[in-house]
Amino acid sequence: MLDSLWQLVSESGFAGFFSNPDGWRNLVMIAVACVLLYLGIKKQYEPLLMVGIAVGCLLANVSSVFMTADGSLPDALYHQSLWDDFLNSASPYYHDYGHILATGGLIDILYIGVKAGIYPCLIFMGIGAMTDFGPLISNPKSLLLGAAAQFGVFFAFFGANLLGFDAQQSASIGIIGGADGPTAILTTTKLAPELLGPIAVAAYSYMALIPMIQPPIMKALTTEKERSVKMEQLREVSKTEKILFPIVVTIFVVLLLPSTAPLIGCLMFGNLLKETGVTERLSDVAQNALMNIVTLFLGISVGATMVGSRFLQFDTIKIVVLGLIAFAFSTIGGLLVGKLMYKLSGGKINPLIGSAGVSAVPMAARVSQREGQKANPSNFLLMHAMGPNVAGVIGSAIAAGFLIKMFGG
Amino acid sequence: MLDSLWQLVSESGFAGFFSNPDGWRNLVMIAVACVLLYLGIKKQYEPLLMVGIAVGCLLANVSSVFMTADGSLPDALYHQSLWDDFLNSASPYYHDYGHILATGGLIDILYIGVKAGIYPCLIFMGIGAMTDFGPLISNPKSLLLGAAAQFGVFFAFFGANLLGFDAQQSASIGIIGGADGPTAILTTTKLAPELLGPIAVAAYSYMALIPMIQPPIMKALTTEKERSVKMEQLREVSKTEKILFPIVVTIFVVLLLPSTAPLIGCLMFGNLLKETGVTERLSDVAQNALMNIVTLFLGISVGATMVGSRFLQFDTIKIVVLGLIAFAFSTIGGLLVGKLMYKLSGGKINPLIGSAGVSAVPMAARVSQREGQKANPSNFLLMHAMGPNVAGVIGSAIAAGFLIKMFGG
Amino acid sequence: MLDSLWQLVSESGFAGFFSNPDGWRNLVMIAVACVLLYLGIKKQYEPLLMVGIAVGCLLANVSSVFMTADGSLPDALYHQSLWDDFLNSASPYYHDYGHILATGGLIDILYIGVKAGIYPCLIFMGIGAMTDFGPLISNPKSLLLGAAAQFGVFFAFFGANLLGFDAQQSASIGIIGGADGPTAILTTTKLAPELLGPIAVAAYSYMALIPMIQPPIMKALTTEKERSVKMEQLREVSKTEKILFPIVVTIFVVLLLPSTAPLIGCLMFGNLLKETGVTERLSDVAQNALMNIVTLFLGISVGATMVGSRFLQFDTIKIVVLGLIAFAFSTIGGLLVGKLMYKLSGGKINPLIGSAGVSAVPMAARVSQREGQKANPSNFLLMHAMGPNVAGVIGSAIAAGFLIKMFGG
Amino acid sequence: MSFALAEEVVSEVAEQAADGRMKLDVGNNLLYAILGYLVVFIGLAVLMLVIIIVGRIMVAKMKKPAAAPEAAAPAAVPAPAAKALPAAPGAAGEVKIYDTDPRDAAMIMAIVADKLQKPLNELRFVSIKEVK
Amino acid sequence: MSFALAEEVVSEVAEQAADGRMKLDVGNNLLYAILGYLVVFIGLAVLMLVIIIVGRIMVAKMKKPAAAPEAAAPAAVPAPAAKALPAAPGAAGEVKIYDTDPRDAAMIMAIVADKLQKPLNELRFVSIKEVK
Amino acid sequence: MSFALAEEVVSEVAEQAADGRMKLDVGNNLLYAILGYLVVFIGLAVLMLVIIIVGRIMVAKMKKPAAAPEAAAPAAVPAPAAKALPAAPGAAGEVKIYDTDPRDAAMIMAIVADKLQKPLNELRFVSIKEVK
Ligand code: NA
Ligand code: NA
Ligand code: NA
Repeated sequence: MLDSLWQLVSESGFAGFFSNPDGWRNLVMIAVACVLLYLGIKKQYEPLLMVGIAVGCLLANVSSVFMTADGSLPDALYHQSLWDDFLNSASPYYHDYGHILATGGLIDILYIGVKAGIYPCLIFMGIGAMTDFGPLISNPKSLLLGAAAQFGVFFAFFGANLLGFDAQQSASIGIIGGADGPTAILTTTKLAPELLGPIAVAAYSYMALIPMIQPPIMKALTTEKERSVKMEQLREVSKTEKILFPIVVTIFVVLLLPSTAPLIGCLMFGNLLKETGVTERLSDVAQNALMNIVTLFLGISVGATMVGSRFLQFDTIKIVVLGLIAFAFSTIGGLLVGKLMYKLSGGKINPLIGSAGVSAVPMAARVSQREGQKANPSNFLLMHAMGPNVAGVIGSAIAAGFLIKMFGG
Repeated sequence: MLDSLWQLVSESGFAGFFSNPDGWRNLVMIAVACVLLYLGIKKQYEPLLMVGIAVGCLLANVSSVFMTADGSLPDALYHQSLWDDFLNSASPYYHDYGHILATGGLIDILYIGVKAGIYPCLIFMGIGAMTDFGPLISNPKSLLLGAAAQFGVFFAFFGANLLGFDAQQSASIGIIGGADGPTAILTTTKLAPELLGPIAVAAYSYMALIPMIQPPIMKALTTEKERSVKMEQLREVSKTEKILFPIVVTIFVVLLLPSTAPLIGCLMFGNLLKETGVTERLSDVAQNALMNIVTLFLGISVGATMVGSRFLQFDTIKIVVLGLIAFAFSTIGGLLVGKLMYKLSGGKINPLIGSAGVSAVPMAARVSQREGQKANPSNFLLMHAMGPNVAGVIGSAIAAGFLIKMFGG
Repeated sequence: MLDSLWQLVSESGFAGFFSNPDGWRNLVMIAVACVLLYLGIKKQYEPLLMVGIAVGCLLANVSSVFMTADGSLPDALYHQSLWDDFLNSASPYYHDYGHILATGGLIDILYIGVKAGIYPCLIFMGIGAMTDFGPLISNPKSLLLGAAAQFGVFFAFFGANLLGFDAQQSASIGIIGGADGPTAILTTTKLAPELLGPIAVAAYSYMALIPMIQPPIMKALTTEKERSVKMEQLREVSKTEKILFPIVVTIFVVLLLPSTAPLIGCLMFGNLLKETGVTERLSDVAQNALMNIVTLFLGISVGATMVGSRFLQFDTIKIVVLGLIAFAFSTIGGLLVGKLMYKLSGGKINPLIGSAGVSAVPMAARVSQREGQKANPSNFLLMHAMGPNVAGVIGSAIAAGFLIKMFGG
Repeated sequence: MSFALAEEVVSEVAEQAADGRMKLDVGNNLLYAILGYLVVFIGLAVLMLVIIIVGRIMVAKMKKPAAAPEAAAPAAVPAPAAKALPAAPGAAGEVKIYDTDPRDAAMIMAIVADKLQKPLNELRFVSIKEVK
Repeated sequence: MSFALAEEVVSEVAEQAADGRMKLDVGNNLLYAILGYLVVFIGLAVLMLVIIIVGRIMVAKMKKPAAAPEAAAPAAVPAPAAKALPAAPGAAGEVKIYDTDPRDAAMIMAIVADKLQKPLNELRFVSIKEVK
Repeated sequence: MSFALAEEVVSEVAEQAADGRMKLDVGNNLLYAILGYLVVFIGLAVLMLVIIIVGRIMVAKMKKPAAAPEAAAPAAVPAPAAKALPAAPGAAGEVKIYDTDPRDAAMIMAIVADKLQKPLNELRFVSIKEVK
């Protein structure tokens, strides 16, 4: 009986730290998971995703510590090797979801929704149902700011290539600058799934850090006079325009760049459900029950990809740095085009609304509002910044569509 | 770089209108989608389904415009050819859901729930949880009216066969006369999936048009005196009877015709959850979160089947006409048996409640109420019409079971 | 036409009672389903699960009565033979979920979530989000009572082996004594799926019967003096401790016994979502919409496994008896260690809280409270009993992990 | 008729395409249509009989302990009137009145609106439900 | 004992069927039962130690900024009493009282009922939640 | 430039690994970066034009039946201010104010709290929605 107990002990995770050559990596990743929990819970960095990602990372690593003599992980909730086989066209299990379902752990099964690209799209549907495009419709020039603020995407793409990442990885790293979690996750899943963990963590972290990242750049690039500009009130937008908007955007953007269809299609479908006035049940479920369920599954699945060694590489540090550069240069891009508009409009447009083009709705717009009010206490930029802010969501979806088109299989 | 941009332009959907031989069909279908949106949003034709169907149609067509030189649709959200392979026993991908998941677009994946017959059943569960069979239990003769009002199903089936449709297609067209969306979708998916789009659109449209379709027929077939009949109050139904009802119906109807099991089973399960008094959590989720999620997925999936050319055929017009005939003759069937009951009961039964047997709960019952009140302002037929109305749901499920039994693989 | 009608009659379920050699078994199982409905609805034995199980049993049997000449069940909602093939490594459909999806009935498809182990885990997530571990944190000794009350699990395991069940079946029967539905279902699915129906029914029935099973044992094993002990108030637990608890438990328990990862991981993830204070949306969806949807699917799927003959065996009676023994001996184990603590603490600990260690949250704790108050009307044991009560959930998850580790493929 | 029919069935099966699709001649077409309508009638008629029998039993059971309640029954009828209108999918934006007399519901809404000093059309009642 | 056991394990594996099913002899049966119970005890005992240690650290931390709060602690206990009763699946029809003293909840319900001039049992409270 | 580019594209494809991964040289790297940024600009500029055109049409349509409403428009702006703040995922614990002026919402909450004689921070408003 002592022998049996000993056998059990030798198959526990504690023993695994010694027998499993990657055991120490799991241990480090458990510590990383605790840091992410701290960021999510105490620092409130996008907690709805961050807590899920952290728990996914924790569960995947804790359950992977014990390895049998032949190298299999019988109790793991997530198996990296299953997914490597899934993507390897030489494997008998290439593209075989049935094999995942039949032999995978719990998180392997939940991860199917990430791999098939369903979760990010459904979350985008919920975001669409929560978003009011009114400020954008009443001021369509906002779209140019939303485009300008994708600068960091392509700047970081360029930098990542220079640093030795391949094109697919560079595209995935660049899209961090889009400041849109689901877009970044979908793009990375399609182009460079091995980077999913660090890219998702970086994207959500920097989105939470927008109020710290943007203000110094905003002050450096704009003058006090520019920041003081009060903008004139937006025209009211009719219900019909709000209904037409998602339909028109779907048709034009998808025709222009068909690879944007999943993201733009879902975003606009959600928005249409919100605006029709006769589909409230669907709009409600898209932004509540369905979105919450999917967020739960997405977080834990994405977190689980940070099992073992892949996160613990010098590349991860590069990604973190490039992600910050992407955010900063997206902000710069938005501000510079904002300044150009200030000039062209004869001082009617406050360039601060340009930085809101990075999306990260509605935080970036709130930052514009706050900085504007610091320069001129009677300034009320929030609604004007919401235009570029929601345009940035469309902008990064287009950027993602372009990158997927160019570098997707 | 201009070359690269040009390449991108040549792979956009706009270019596809010229390069893709079916491109113009997609364009026409985009217009059809806009018409469906108009019907759903402005005319409020069953908007919860119609908006989803329209968006599914829009997204499928917009994303299918660009076609590569070898005829594949890399960016399409729905691929008709995948599903043709799925149904073709000579294809290597025959009945291969894994292939769909691994290579399909977003809507292909959502469509799995239609193909596997899950969505219509789950919606029926929600409908069961929303339906009070009390008026039917207190007046079981209503069931005969619910049976009578399936006349149009078989009349249109007969007509469709005569017009050259095959038996499976005719059965699917006939079931439009059942005035029950999920029943029509399930039947068509099993028998003639190529007609899913037009049949779903016709079924939901005519359900919304019940207040226009039925009154002229009702006036033509009944006399003022018949319409003025006031019916005596229904007996109260005990909680125990309401609990026993779904159990008894499940056992008898499914034993009688086992192919009705999915529809009748789910309808009655939902109703049981409503009536027990101890499963409110489940009843609530069946009629809200779950039903709304499934409605969302069902609408968009069904709409996507209207991609390209299949909708743009003379057959579609025939279906639309036959669907209207089915609705009209179901109404006639219900009214005639209603008149028979009026005679047999010595004038105690108002024949107007017969037309409510087409289901389309609760609209058809409201129409009976309204017409009854026009003839006799003190007339209150609503509760009496609810009996045939909910009986019609069971009736068309039985009709569907019969047709699936006879013509299903 | 009469011939055709006759053919239809001969293919109805009614005829099946005669032609199908197992038809009478289906008939008996329909009666069993009605008894289960009575227990669930009138006696309120865990109705959320029991009604679903009963309906699953009803639908599976009613739809399986008609059998074709070659022995297939064309209209069945659940096909036992499909799942036998799925588990048979010699079958071409071994581990082939695609085959299930393509050819199965509605409940076969819902059953995939049971087979893949998803439903029990998601329900555990919801339970975690509903559970307050505060009383356990403030009195960690409760954990020993939660361990003690797993006595019945291993006692019944021992007994079942003696009665001729194999090790896997014995483990599944033993886990009934854990008094935890999802744990019992997950364990049985992995070890002895052929016993899923009776084990689930026994587990949920006895959980509902806790207020009848436990009091006589409690009175027999404790003295009036012991039962009168008033315990001192628990210290307040800080929010930080409550947040740390699920993280710490996950790390230590899963490392100790990696096979507990799915159950402990989900339970603690749910609890973490509840305690963070920043993930209320996720906690809400885990304990409401998601849990209710999964409960709906789980009940009906588990019930469907009671199709035909497998339930109607002498073994079922043995299981029912062994399940009762398991519950009784779990109670005894908890009480005896409670008495030991009473001795060791110098009479400060009321042994009645030991019986709450069987879990069945919160009923077992309420029973402890009631018996304590009978002995001493000023006694308020509820909070003290909640500690062992929630510890029992963790305890039976560990017991399940042990059994799965030892006897799982 | 029966023999002829049997032959019909055979020949029809011969016409069945590889994918299971059938073309029906006029005779079979009519046959199936009538047969189907008949099956629906038989099914619902059987159900009617079952429900009538169950109902008789229930009413008989209820008669014994119920003499006074019978007088109250007519007054209770308006309530089912409300019950029987399940919220149609299209009615999502309206207040769901579960098992509640609509007059009561209207009263509740009016009282709340009055108490809150807000016009009724600016408040949203998601559901009103009578607890039994 | 250990050598005998090792042989036991070997022979037992030999008995394992093709589908992984095992038949245990009495000795192994008892062994597994005891071992399992032991593992559960060890697991929860380890957990107990960890929680005691974490708890000591937390209490030590809290002691510093907390002198007055300690006096308030006993009064706060009834509230956790309410909290600790998670709504069992079977309690679906009842009002969910999140983090709220049941007495407060009862008061809120009484007040609302009074204001609306409706008997309490005709109103449905889905949930009452104290905002922190 | 165009011919050189065409060659670039060819050589780059040659560099593509079996799994579809590519390594870009500096020229292609820059090319793709600029091209991508350009595509985003073109896409959103086209969209801008479309929306401006649709907006012009809508405004023209609205002008006819609207002379007085125009005066009311500025007053209505604070309301969109509230609308335009979609509840961020992180804001789950807060009250959702659908299409309602925050001042109105605050008033409603104050009135209800007063009527119920409870401090406002002990009540939980899940959502306030103006019915249109
Ligand atoms: Na963006
Ligand atoms: Na019908
Ligand atoms: Na337990």
